[in-house]
Amino acid sequence: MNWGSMIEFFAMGGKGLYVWGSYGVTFAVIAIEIAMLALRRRAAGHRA
Amino acid sequence: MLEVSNLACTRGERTLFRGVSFALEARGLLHVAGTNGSGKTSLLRILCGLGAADAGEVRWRGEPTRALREAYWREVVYLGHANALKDDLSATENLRIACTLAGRPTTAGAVRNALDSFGLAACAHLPVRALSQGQKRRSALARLALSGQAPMWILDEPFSALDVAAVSHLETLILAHVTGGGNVIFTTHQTAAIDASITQRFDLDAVAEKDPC
Amino acid sequence: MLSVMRNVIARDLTLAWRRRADVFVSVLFFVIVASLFPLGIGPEPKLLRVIGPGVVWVAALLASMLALSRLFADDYADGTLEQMLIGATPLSMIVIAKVFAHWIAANLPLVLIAPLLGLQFGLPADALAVLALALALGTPSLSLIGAIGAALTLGLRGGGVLLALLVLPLYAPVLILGSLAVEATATGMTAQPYLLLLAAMSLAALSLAPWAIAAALRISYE
Amino acid sequence: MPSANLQNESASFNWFKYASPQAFFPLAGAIAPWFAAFAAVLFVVGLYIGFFVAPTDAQQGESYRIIFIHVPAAWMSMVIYLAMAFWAGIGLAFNTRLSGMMASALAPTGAWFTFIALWTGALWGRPTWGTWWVWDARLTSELLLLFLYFGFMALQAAIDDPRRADKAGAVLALVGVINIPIIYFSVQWWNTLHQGSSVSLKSAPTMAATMFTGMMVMVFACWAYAIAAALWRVRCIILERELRTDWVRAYLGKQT
Repeated sequence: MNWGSMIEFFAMGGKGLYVWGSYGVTFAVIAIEIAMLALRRRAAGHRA
Repeated sequence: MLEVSNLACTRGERTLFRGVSFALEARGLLHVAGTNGSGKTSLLRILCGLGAADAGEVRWRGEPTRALREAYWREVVYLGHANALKDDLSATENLRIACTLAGRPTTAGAVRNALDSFGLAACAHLPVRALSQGQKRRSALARLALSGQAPMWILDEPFSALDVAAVSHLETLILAHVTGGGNVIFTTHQTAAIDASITQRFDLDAVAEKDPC
Repeated sequence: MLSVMRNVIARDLTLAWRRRADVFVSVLFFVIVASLFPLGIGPEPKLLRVIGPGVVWVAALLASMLALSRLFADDYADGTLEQMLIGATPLSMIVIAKVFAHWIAANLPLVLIAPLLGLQFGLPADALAVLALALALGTPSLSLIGAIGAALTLGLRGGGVLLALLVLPLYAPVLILGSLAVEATATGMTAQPYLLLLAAMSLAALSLAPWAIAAALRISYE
Repeated sequence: MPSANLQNESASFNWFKYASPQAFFPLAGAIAPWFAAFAAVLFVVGLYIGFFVAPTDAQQGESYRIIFIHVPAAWMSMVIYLAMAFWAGIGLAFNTRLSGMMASALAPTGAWFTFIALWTGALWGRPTWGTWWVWDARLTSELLLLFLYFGFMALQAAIDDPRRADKAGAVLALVGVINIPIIYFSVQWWNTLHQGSSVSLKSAPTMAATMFTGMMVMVFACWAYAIAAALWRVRCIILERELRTDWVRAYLGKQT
């Protein structure tokens, strides 16, 4: 296990901003894409 | 010569027509009738290979036109609503280029006679943009006078915007072409344009089921 | 077949000649865009010499793209393009003739003017010669690839900007190689490999693009 | 209009039945959730390996861990464009509507992955080279790939008739796929000739075994996710385009 504690884990060796910036945006993108898919699916349903 | 089997065409959401079938033998003269929006223009464009049908097939001398391509197009003259004339070129230049493109290069004399026959002798060398709508239509139709060898003529509302003299001249041209062994498919809204006795009539509204527009 | 192509080329060139103003407009656009950069970057000669090749190439690229939207649009509007689609000659041959005529009317003037612009950026004489040569070798593939975009966006609203979005990423290789050729000459190295590559790309485009352009035109008409 | 002429009567499974949107719709609905679940599991496993098993990198310290999302995203952006061009080519050749829909369904997911690759590439460059944007050969070609995706989507959006949009997009995708290697190599020359290869985003120097497995798990996670997203989107496209058909009305009638 690389990290002693949670704080150390989030600090990420001083580079937390970049690592969590990358992963945060990645999961935001995935969430946005799934949300857009759901919206589009409902819109297609209503237009019948 | 031309067989059409259960042609279907949809534009966007709407089915224009379905199950359109007919055949046209040599010396065939076919008047495609139908109200506005019944798909006359789309049908003609599919017949000449410009548009694509959703179903069905068009065969020329037994071969599907989709496979024949240039061999079929060399034998077809299509005139749509657009006059296919360049405004910056004169009627003479336009006609000469149109014939070369169609694979039937002509001489200057033949071009002059064709334009004369449509009463365009005076303005043959003016740029087309200087001509009136009727004159433009006539210079577009002038290519028919030079398309004797092309067996199949497909004309979309050829009589529109024409004066009486031009209508009768066009009628004689069409009849001469048909008696000479060619075929003509045309649409028109003028009833008295061509005497109905020798014309096959195909009414798009009656035959094909379609979605209400 | 060749006579038809000759006729189409003659037709398009007479049309371009009768509308000479359009040719001057795209050349003026080329000159103005290239002249704006020093205003933005400053007159310092050493710096201008470094950015010169790139600036002239980007300006030439934009000017040639400006003229593209008219390649098929006029013929589409007045119905002559329709007749070409059902002509006796294969469409890809007619397309080659049209793009060649377009290249002469729109891109050749740029190739001739470019050395003058190069002077503005203080490029040495041999670099100017290579600039014109690189443009002459590179612009055919610009016209051919651009013609694919023009055919795809035929009759669409917002065609000009959409055409730029489709075509500019595909122009990147020509831009890179063209600027490298001029920069190599300006810094005393040989530009031969880049010129050969530009010529190769134009030949590849000449052999592949006409099919795609013809297909795109037919799609636009279906 | 399924290409029924290839239908064989034998009991063997007939793939062409699924060429029609109506038959493919329920199939996509059935397998998409499995791929989504599979992706979720793989993401968790991949991240666990990436953060808790893979050791700290000697030179770059912890910032190298961005590689576990950057490289898979970059690969996916390329693979999805190739898949898009593949379906586009099939759609053009066989005139099957479903292939065109599949290409349109893949484009947004591909564009998102390209964006992620660029974003994570920039965030990785910052601690390593001190600049947000590194004109590295791979990142620059990713940027051009993003423009190709936008061009494809913009062209399809500008055309109303779905059939023309599919075919026009197909031609653009095929022209794009031919140009991608050309773009990549010319950018490579451009990068090495202008600055020499000093500033380039080398992947982590010596890939320890666990680093590699972590990355590969993430690659498969991205694959599964992309397939699930594309299948969901293709279902939406099928509903939008087949709105007039009675099977869609029946399906939606039952739904709402």
